[in-house]
Order: sequence, then structure tokens, then C-alpha cells
Amino acid sequence: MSDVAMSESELAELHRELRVVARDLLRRNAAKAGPDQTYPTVDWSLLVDTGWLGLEIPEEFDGAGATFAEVAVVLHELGRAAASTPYLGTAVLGVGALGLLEAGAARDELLRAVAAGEQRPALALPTGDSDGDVTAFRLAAAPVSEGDQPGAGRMVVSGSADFVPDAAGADRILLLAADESGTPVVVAVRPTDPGVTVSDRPVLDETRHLGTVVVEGTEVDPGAVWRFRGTDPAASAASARRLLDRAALAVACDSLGLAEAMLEATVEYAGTRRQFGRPIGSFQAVKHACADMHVKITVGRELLAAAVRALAAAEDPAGPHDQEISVAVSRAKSYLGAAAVDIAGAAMQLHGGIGYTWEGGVHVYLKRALLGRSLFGAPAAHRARLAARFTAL
Amino acid sequence: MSDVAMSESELAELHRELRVVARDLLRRNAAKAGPDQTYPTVDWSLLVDTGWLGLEIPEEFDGAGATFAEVAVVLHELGRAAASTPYLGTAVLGVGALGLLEAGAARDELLRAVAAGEQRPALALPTGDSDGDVTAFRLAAAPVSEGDQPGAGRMVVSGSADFVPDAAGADRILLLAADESGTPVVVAVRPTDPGVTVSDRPVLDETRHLGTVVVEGTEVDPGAVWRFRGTDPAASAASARRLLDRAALAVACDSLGLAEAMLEATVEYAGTRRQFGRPIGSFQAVKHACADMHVKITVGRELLAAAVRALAAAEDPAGPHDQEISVAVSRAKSYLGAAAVDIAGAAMQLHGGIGYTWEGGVHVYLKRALLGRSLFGAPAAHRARLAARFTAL
Amino acid sequence: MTIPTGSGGSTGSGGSTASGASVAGPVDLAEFRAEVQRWCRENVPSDWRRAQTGASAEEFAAFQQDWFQQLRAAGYAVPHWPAEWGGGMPVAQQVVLYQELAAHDAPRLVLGFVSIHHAASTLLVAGTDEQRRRHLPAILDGEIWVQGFSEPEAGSDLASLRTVARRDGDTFVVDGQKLWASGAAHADWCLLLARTDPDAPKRKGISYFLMDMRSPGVDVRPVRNAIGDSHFCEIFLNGVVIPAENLVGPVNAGWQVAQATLAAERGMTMLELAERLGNAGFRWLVDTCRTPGPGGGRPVDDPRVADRLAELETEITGLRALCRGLVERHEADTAGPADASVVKLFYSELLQRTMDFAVEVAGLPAHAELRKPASSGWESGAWVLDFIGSWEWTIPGGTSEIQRTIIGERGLGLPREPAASA
Amino acid sequence: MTIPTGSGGSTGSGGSTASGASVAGPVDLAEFRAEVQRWCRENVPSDWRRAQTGASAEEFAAFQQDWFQQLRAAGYAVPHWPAEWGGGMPVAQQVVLYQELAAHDAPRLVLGFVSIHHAASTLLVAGTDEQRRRHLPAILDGEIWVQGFSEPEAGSDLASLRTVARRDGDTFVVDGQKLWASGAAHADWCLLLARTDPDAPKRKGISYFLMDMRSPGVDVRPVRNAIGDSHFCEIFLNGVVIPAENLVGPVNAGWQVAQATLAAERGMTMLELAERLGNAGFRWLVDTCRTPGPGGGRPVDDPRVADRLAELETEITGLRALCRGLVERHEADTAGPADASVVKLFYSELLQRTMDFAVEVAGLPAHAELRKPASSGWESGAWVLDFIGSWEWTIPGGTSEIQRTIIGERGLGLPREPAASA
Repeated sequence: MSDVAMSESELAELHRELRVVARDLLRRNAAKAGPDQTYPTVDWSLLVDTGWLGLEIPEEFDGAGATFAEVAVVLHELGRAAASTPYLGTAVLGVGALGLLEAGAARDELLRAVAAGEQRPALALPTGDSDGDVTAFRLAAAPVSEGDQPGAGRMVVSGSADFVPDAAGADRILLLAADESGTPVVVAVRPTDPGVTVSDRPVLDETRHLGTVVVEGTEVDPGAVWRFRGTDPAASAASARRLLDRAALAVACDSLGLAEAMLEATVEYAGTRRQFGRPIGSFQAVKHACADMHVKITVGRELLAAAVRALAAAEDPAGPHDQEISVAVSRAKSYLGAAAVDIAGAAMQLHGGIGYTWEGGVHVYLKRALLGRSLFGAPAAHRARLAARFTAL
Repeated sequence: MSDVAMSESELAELHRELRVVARDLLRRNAAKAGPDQTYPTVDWSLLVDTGWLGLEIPEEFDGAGATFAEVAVVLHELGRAAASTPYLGTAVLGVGALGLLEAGAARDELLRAVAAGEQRPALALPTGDSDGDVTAFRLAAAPVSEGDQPGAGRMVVSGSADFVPDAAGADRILLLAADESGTPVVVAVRPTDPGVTVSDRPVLDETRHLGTVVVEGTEVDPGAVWRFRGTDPAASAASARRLLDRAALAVACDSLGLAEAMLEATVEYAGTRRQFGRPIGSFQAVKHACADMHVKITVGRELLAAAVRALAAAEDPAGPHDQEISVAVSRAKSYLGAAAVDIAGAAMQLHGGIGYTWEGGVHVYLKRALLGRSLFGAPAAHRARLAARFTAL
Repeated sequence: MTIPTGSGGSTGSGGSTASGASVAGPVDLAEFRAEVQRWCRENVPSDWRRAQTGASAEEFAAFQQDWFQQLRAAGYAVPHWPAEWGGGMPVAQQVVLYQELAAHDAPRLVLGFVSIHHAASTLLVAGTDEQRRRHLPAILDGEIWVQGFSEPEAGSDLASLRTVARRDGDTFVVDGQKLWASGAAHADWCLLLARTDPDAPKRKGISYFLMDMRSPGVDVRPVRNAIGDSHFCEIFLNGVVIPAENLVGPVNAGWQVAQATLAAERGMTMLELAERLGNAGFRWLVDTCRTPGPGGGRPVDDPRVADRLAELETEITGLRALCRGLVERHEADTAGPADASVVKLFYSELLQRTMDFAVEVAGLPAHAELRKPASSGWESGAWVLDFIGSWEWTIPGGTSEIQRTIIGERGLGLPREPAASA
Repeated sequence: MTIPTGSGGSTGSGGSTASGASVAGPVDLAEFRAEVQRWCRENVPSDWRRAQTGASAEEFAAFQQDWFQQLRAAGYAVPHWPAEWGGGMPVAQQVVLYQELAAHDAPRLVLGFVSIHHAASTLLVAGTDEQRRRHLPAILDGEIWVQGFSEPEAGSDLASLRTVARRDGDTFVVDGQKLWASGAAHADWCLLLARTDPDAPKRKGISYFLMDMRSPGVDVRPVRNAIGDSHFCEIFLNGVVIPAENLVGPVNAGWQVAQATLAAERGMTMLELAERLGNAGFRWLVDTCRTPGPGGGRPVDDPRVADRLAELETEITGLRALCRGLVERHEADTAGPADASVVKLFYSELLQRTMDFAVEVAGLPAHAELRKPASSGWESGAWVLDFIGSWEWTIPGGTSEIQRTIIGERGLGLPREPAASA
């Protein structure tokens, strides 16, 4: 990140421009999709060409040196388009993890390779509701066998993670693991390493590519074990927690985008489709349902903005505490996860028969909204985290 | 109860007639209320004259020998009218308790006196959510002091119950108490007995008269301790449980009645009140809200009917088990408790400014619905009882 | 007992049975229930769900035809038809039959649904003797029907349909397009609404026809639905010739025929759906809630989950009772004009709420269930597909919005919308 | 940073503050916040809730006047007015002021609400210099205003009002009846809408007046509301003479004046309400949930209760941010035509949901709270009264139904209802 502070209005303007460019690009890209395809694809090369991949990568490693606030803009637009893209797994989770790690030759080289589009990382982490454990993998010293170089310090990693975004197709898998003392670290493996299995995990939402990562006793060099910044185990735990928050918030950005798209599509349809001699949008049942969708989106947008601001300012010494960030994220994720499903469902209802067809495409958004509601914590799980503040004391 | 079985259609016809007579009587009675009074009063003498007081009292004690199914019809109509009356405390709870007790001179005499309108009982029992303990009073042997007749067996009763329907004004208080072995019994005291304090507990719902019953070391004769039918402690516990179910179901009957009244008032108003050049009921926002009220009422009516049938058939050896009765009651109470509040609230909304005035009278129903939602178990408490069936195993 | 109702001293125990069925005596019903239970245990294929998961259209159709004949042999296929046509089961027994089929998770009759309900009730209510003799036995032998009502511009506003049937001597010649024709790909015959008087007010110029799907000029094209199935179809009609004897009811009285026949079949079909949701559907939901998650905990041990189960079960109980009541009122001819709408609205939205909850509580693994068994309803346990499929109940057959309007206007007597000035 | 937006290489940290306020710099605001906190600690009467519970109308009015003068002395009474009239506080500071008043549970300005908001904005936006000089200082000295807009037949459909003002030389003579005039019993002056051209289309024949409540022919009668208070009034007007100089804006332009002045005051008043709900209101709700019941258990230890608290707190957080955004957009003149309706709708229904939950969770003891403190809002902790009072937000000022129509039509551009043929 550059040290020249940007004013809030300059930043808003920057985001506006980023948004306009992204939306326009996605619109043109979607037009290239075939007539049978109900969603657009934003592939690796496009991510590289747009520079979106390296948004958060520091300028010294050929990235844009931006923050999560700008990544959020892209995520929001990808959600609006219901685009199929490895952006979440690679740029948001993979780069996000690398950014929280201690600098080091291997890490720095990987960041530079990602910025150039030469390497494609994914982050294997818990993807469901489990709130206790933030690590899905365990790291231990390798058993010393005959012929070992004494003190080589080779390690063994094991564990599994399911429904990992963009795992299949990645050439580096970053495992969020606990070392022997329980401190979170990142272990970098390749899908071709012995003991590592990465497989597709097909889901109904065809726009997402999730995978299962199983690691069984894979030996790694000490150089593949990367530590979070700060030697303090508590700081490492906070960083791991931050990665889960970032994942949840990324999905919330997506949910807002797709909810907006669904409202716009519904308003458009209701303004033109006529039944009983009137546009259906002139009926209160339709109009008021659209109004309720709009209110939910407006509220969700505020909650999301607050969480994005908090997360983007996390490295700022005067910024919010970890707890405040988590609270803001859980509010946004729980609210938008539920709202996006409600809104996509209402869109299906208000589109009538057309909404229920494959070609109508509303189902693409509904499935993505449903998956997003569960991915990185269902609303109930995030509310449970918020609720703990009331039951304490 | 008579032993001549009535067919289902004869019973339905009987209920219809009872309903018509009650509704007509309540309408005529309401017309007599002053212009400033927002609810009608059905006082003691009217309860005696109509015979409603003795509906469930066996014919041998000068009652009508009917069942809870007929009491439910009266409760439903009293709810529709939002009538202020001691019917709940006296006829439903007081008589209900007496009906479950072993026959005996004192109990029989009291039943006969109630049927004649000469005695006014109330039942002191837990009125809130507490699901574990069905008894609010404890019975113990009186300490033997000098001069006592040996073996006189005097007992001491203590405890308290709050928000007891129609306690103030009753001349017999039936305490639902646990004896020294924990078996539920009924202890009959008078408000004038030493150690007994019965006080008004004013609530916002002016149509209900609740009271606090505090009993501190009141000595009673063994003859004032009445046991439930069947010597089995488990049977006594079931009877005590039945009294709480009966109380909850009585309130559910009331909730259905007042919800119906609110829907009818709203439909009437929406059909005549004009805004924007149309009756407001022609707007979908109003029409569809009324439709939703109607659906809730229709569903609630079915749940209530099932619970009333189950409770009324409880004494039938081929009838439902205790557990089935409790389940049916909890379904009806949880659904109607919430539905009545929603419906009275919607009525207030759809009546607009008029609905918010004191004279408009909607508030009478809303307050009664709110109190009814909490009285004898909030929806959440009843759902918890239902939910225990899913968590078990 | 002696109750002061003015009717004088009728006496009786007041005890009533908890069952809502009232036509046959309790003893008969208990016996019949035992009989159906025995039949189900012996006849419901234990592995049909697995076999029907991923089944081809042909496998599905063959399975449905087999199952229909199995039910027919037992006398369970068309219990609601008159005795002379192979039915004649008392309503109270039909209730028991559908309860037990649901309790034993029997396959649903999906393919023949329109045939045994809509087509049969059309023929019975408004058809000629000749039409009945020609089609009712054929339906028993497996003749499949499709409903050709909706059109691209006539969905909720069915009366504005544009398909035209022109009289030509002893025939009608039909041109137009139908949409949302469920199962048209398998259909032999079609219940067709078409406009025969273009100058009459919307509802007054429509006629009702029986159309042979093998007629020249009928072109069926599948439409994929939101879960990727092609159960719905478009039917293109180009100069299709229908003999005048295939008209149902008088010319231009098609709207009334359609209303009468739609109402006739609503009670028992809704009861069947409610029983399905209340039996196997809810059992699987409870199973899902009792299945430990990755962390080892069972969802049901979260009081929030258990609370929702209690709430949904309560609503489903209300629904089932409501359906029994509707069937009885239909039988007694005392049903109100909006009673069927109340049931359809409540069922469809409750189904949707229930499946929404199931998706959320089942978490990520639910999204990896890529297929649901054919021959099952929208409570199959493939929760995401079930949830999406639930819109098949809130949209067709009158959207929930339309049902609310019907309830408000016909049920409660609220004033209609002013006519649009457009 | 270098982001490919097409705008070229702007650089910056991208870090932004979590605060939504943007006009004054962060240092000023922090200092100002500390100042308001200090003032609140020293000036908010610690026992005002107890003292105001059961207060007479006179005690309430006297307390309100005292508190208003206390705020005035600190410069906090009319911060939103222009500097020349005694205000001039930057918007970002006003936000802080209302946040801190809410956080310290200061009494609300109820009696003077219409005076400092509606009356002042009317005078400032559309009044004459003479009118401003006459009334703005008087309001600072305690002059009380009431809004005379609604009528028995003109509630949601305000434009159909019937009160008539006939020109008579240099005066207008008014006859009619106003309803829902909040606080009329204490009022010195009235903002009056009356019809001056009975032949013009509904909205085009209305004029806006300042009416002295001591004029002969003005008769105020209290109307008890649903919780038994008489805050609302009817105002009967019989030949009331209003000098023509008390007209606001041109004759027959009253509708536009009313719209402009209503919009002008919505942002900050909604922000104050949201802060009240989010501060003391929510704190008492949490307290209620933490208070052990008769059985000894705390409601909050029921995960269902804790879940609802989390959900409500989330929504309230969204509301507060929404209000800050609305205030900023008002200031920047970038607010959309339905933004205020979104806030009003969401606030009022969220308030109602929250109070409904509070009533349920507080159980039977909540019903024995027979009075709420005057000078408090509808989140006072007397939950049943608060809940019932919440309809004061979902009905007046445009019902929730009206707000949804405004959002649909003006916010989203959906087509209007066809005009009624009646």
C-alpha cells in the first residue's frame, strides 16, 4: 500500500470508476456467451488482463497496492453478473492469505507470479458454519527415519477441507493449518504432491467451482511453512480469523450484487409484462414486493459498506479492533445471505412462469444466492457469533 | 356426563346453536354498555343466568353435564366480544379443577354452589412459561404445638401465584399444590383465611382481572385438601398438567375469537372507507393483508378444533393419551397466540388513524391478544415443549 | 347434558373422535387402514427412489405406467371416480388411502395426474356419454393427458388467451401456442382452451376441446424448468383439425367448464400433497436435523432449529386438517368459493418455507445433491432442488398473488379493483 | 495504488474511517463529541423518567419547556437552523449531537418537535422575512406549533382535504375540521392546509396558512389514542379569520409548500429516532433479556432469544447507517425521491418488530407496566405501551402501504395504478 492517504471523496470516486469499468466489461463479456449459457464466464486471462487479480498485491510485487475496499467493488460486480470465475478462490482468498504472511522469498515470488498470472493459488480453509476451529489442517514434525539429514526439520501435514472455492485448477494450495503448538500457519503444497488429493465438488450452482482438498501425511520442507506476520500466536490466530472474515465478507459482496441484479430485472419485467390489461408492476402486490426488495438491499448495502470499511482499515493502527471487524462482517454476512435468497426468490415469483424456466435465468441467481447463504457461515452461525456478546456477562 | 353418545353431526349442530345464542346474547349485552366503554361486561349474574357457569358441572350437581367442547364455544364467543368476565377463572379453571378431583362432600357441595351461582371459585396456578413445575404451592404437616389434638393432622400451605385470572373477587381460592411426597393436590382456602392475601394485579388489558395470590403458612384442615381422581401420583400429576393445558387452550379459544372479530371489523371498514376515490379494500395491499389474516384464522381454527376435541375426549378410555393432548394444545396455543397478535396488529394498521384511537376500540383487542399470547405459556414456551419430541432420541 | 341453547335437552357424551373423516364408521376405516398398510408394505418398491434418481424420461414413464397399473389392480388408482367407471370409494376411505400411501412413501402418480384428475373430472362433469366411454376406460389403461390452458400472454390472466379455433363444417381448426403444458411430451390427449368468438368479452368467447396430440399440426417442444428438467412443454398448433364432437360443453362456454372441472379435483389432490409433506417430507427434514454436521453436533440440538421444526410441524398439522375439512365440505357441497384458494396458498407457501429452512439447515452438502428422484414430490430430501421446485406451486394454477385476490374478493367480499382504463 | 479504472494512477492508502460523518474533520468531531458528552453528564436530569411517569399534561409541558431552554443555552436546541437564527451547526456535528443525546438517554423534545422542525422549515423554505422575524425567535422562546393537515376524510389521501378558506378582503375565513393534530392542546400556532379553490384538481386548489390558535372559532378537542393519552386532537374551525399576510407561498400552492417542507426535516429527525432506538431502547431490551424470570433463568440464555437480539441489533445498525447516509445526501442534495420513504418504512416497521419481541420476551410482568414516562419515545421499556405506540409510526405521515407505493413508483419507476373509474 502506498502511504499517500486518499480522501474519502477521492476514494468514493475511485470506486465509482472501478465499478463503471467493471460493469461495462462484464456486460460486454456476457454478450459473448452463447445463447444457451445462462451465466457469463470471467476466466483467468480476463482476470489477469483487468488487473483485478493483483488488486491487493503490493506495488513492489507488481500489484496495484489497493485494499479489500477495491476488491469488494469487483466482487460486487461479479455477483451482479453471476459470473463464473476463479476470482474468489484466487484473488480474494489466495492473495488475501499471502498478504497476511511474513515476507519471505517463496511467498514474495508467489505473489509476483500471481500478479503476472503465472501462478494460480487457492486457500484451503473451513467453508461451513464451524465457528470454533479456524484451521482444517494439522502440521507435525515428520518422524525421523534412517538416512534423514539430522535437523532437516521436515514436517508432515494432514487434514481436509470441503467445498473449497476454485481448488481444482489451482497449482498451489495454501493450507490453513495449525502447527504443533496450535498456532495457525499457512502450508503451501502442490496438487501433485504425494498425499495431496484435490477433486471437483460439483454443486447445483454451476457458476461456482468448489473442490475437496484432502491431505494425508504429506511431507513438506520448512520453507513451505509460512507464518503470519507478528511472532505472537495470538496475532496469528487473529490473522487466520481475519481470513475467514474476509471469505465471509467476499460472499456478502457477491450476495448484494446478485440481489441488486434481481431487483433490477424484476422492475424491468414488471414494467413491461402486461396481464389484466395493465403492466403487472402497477399492481400493489408486485410494486410493494419490489419496494421490500429495495429496502432490504438498501439496508444490506449499508451493513456491507461498514464491514468493508472495517476490514480494509484493519492494518491501520487507528483502525478497528479485530472484534469490531468480526462483528461488522457477521452483521453483513447474516443479513445479506438471507436477503439475497429472499430477493432472488421474490424475483422468481414476480417473473411468474418465465422466472421458473431455465432460459429465464433467475434460477442461476437463486442457486448462487442459496450457496452463498451457506458458504463461510450461514446466517444463523453468524448471528450466534453476534449473540455471544449479549449472553456474556 | 350422560352416557348417551351423541353423533358428531348432532354435536356440531348443538355447538352451532350454542354459538348463535351466545353471540346474540353478547351482542345485546354489549349494546347496553355506555358509549365510553370500549368493551362489554359479562358479569356474574349473566354467567349464572345463561347456565354457562355450570356447563361442565355434572347434572347430579345441577350443571349441564357438558364437556370442554361446549365451554370452548363460549370462550370463543367471549373472545370475539372481548368481554370482561370472570368466566375463565371461575368456570374454566375453577370448575375444571373441581371436575378432576375425587368426589367428596366438600367438593360436591362447592360444585353445586357454583352451579347455583352462590360460590365463586378461582384456581391459583402457574400462569407463565415455567414448564417444569405445575404447582405453585407447597403443603406440609403443621408443626405440632402444645395443646394440639394428637392426630388432628392439620396441614400448612405456602406459596404464591401471580397473574391469576379472577382471583380477586373469588370467595374460594383453589391452590394447585404439591403435598409432602410431591403429588399434586388442590387445597381450598378462603381469601379471609389467616396468611392468605389476594390482591388485584392490574394489567393494560382492562378486560381481564388478574390477581396475586400469596399464601404464607396458612393452616388448613385435612378436609380442605382435595385429591385428584385415582390414587396414583402419576395420575395426579397428569391431572395437574391437564389443568395447565386446559388453561392454555381456553386462552387459545379466546385468541381465535378475537382474531375473527378483528378480521370482520377490518373487512367491514375496508369495504366502506374510501381514499383516493376507491374503497380501501379494493387496493391489493389491504385486500391481500386481509387474505393473510383469513388464512391464519382458518389454520388456527383447525388446530384449535383438534385440541378441543382431544381435551374433551380425555376422559374417554379410547381417547387420546395425555401426551397427545398436550401436543395438540401446544400447537393451538403457540399458533393462535402469535396469530391473534399479528391479526389485531394488522387490523390496527388497516384501520389507519381510526384504529389508533381509543374510541376505535382496536386497542382493546390488541391488548387482549398480547396478554393472551403470554398467559399460560408464550408461543416460544409451547414450541419448546413440542420441540422436545424432536431432540429426544 | 342440558345446555341452554334454545334447542332443548339433547343429551350425549360430547366425546368425539379425533379423526376428521366422517362418512364411514370408525370400524370400517380402521379395517381399511390396515388393508392399505398391508398392501403398501407388500407393493411399494423399497428402492424406487434410488432407481428413479437420474432416470431417463422413458424409464420414468415406464415406471409410472407400471405403478399406476399396480394401484389399479388394488382398486387404488381412481378411487374418486364413480363406481361405474372403476372408483366409488367413500371419501373417508380415500382420505385414509392417501394418508397411508404418503406414510409408506409410495411413488406419486405424476404422469397420470392430469388424466385421472383434470381430464376425468372434465369428462364426468361436462363430457358426453360418448366422450366418457371413449376416454375413461382408456385412461385406466394408461392414456395420458395434458392441460393446454396457459399461453405466453395468458398466464395469471388466463382469460386473455389467444389461441383460436375456427369452425369449419363438422370440425374446428386451431392455431396458436400453449405454454406450461406439464408432461406434454408423453401425452396422448390434450384438454384445450381456445377462443371461438374473438368479438365476445374475454371470458365469453372461449371453448373447451379434447384434442388428439397425434393430430397433424401439433408440435411439442420441451421447455427446461429452473432445475433443468423438461417436464413443461410448449405446444405449437398450426391448423390442427378437431372434430366438433370433441367439444366439451356448449360453444363459448369453455371458461365455465374449466372453472367447474378445476374446482372438482382440488380437494383430494391437495390432501394428497399435504399428506406427502407431513409424512415422508417432514420425516426427512427431521432426519436432516438429526444428522451430525462436520463438527459432530446435530442441528436439532440447536434450540433455534428445534423451534423451527416445532413451528413447521404445527403448520403442517393445520394444513392436513384443513385439507380433510376441504374434502368433507366438497363432498357435502358446503365449500366456500375461496376455500380451495386458502388451501393452495397456504400449502404452496408452507412448502416453500419448509424447503427454504431445509436448505439452510442442511448446509453446504445440500448443494452437492445434484439430482432428485423422479416420481417424488418437492419434498424429496434433495432440498435445494425441492426448494426451487416449490415455485411450481406458488406460480402455476394461479399465483399466490392471484389466490390472495380471490380470497379477498370471493372469500371475504372485498371490492374488486377498478377496471383498468387502458 | 494503481487501479485500472481508466482514470489513471491515483494513489492513496485506501484506508477510510469507520465513521459515516464527512463534513468536519475527525479531530473537530472527537472534540465536539467529548464536549456533548460532558454537557450530557452535567445536564441530563438523572431521574427524569421517574418524574415524567404519570406526569400531568401541565407537568409534561413545563418540563419540556425547561429542557428546551437548557438545550438552547448550550446551543443544542436548533442546531439545524441557519446560523443567523441561532443554529448553524455543521451536519456532521449534528449527527454527533443526536448520537450523544441518545447515548445519554436525554429527554426527547416532544412538545417543540413540530415547532423546531416543521414550522421552522416551512418558514425558512417558503416564509416571508416578516413571518420569519415574527416566529423564529418566538419559537426559541417556547412558542408551540401544531400541524393541521389531516382530516377525517383525508388521511392517507391528504389531497382530498375539505377544510375551506374563503378570501374575504385582506383575510381568509376558514371552516372545517382537522384531525390527528399532535399536541394541539398546547399549541400557540397552527400550520394549516385549506382548500382555496374548490374547482381546481385536488392538489392544485390548496393553500398553506399560519393560523393563530387563539383566534375566535378555533375549538380544540382531545382525541384519546390507543394507549389512552390525549396527545392527538381534533381542531374544529368555524369562521376562523386568518389575515392574508399569514399565507405561506402563493395562493393554491400549498401542496408544493407542504411537500418541500416535509422533505426538508426528514433526515435529521429520522436520525434522532434511529439513535434513540439503537441506544437506550436497545440497551433496555438487552436488560430485559438479562433479567431472570420467575424460574430463575435469563431469557438471553435461550439461544432463540439471543438470536433475535443479534438480528434486531443488525437491523438497527443498518438503520443508523442509513439515517447518516440520508442526512449526508440531503446535505449534498443527492437524495433520491424515495430515500426518506425507505428510512421511514424501515424504521417504523423495525421499531414495531422490536417492541413486539420485547413484549413477548418480557412476559406477563410487561402487562403490569401501566404507564410510560412522558418525554420518551416508543422504546421506553414500558414494552406493551411502546409496541402499541409504534403504530404512531406505521400509520401517520403516510402509512407503510403509502410508503411502499412511493418507493415502487418514485424510487424504482414502476407504473402507477390506473386511475379509479369511480
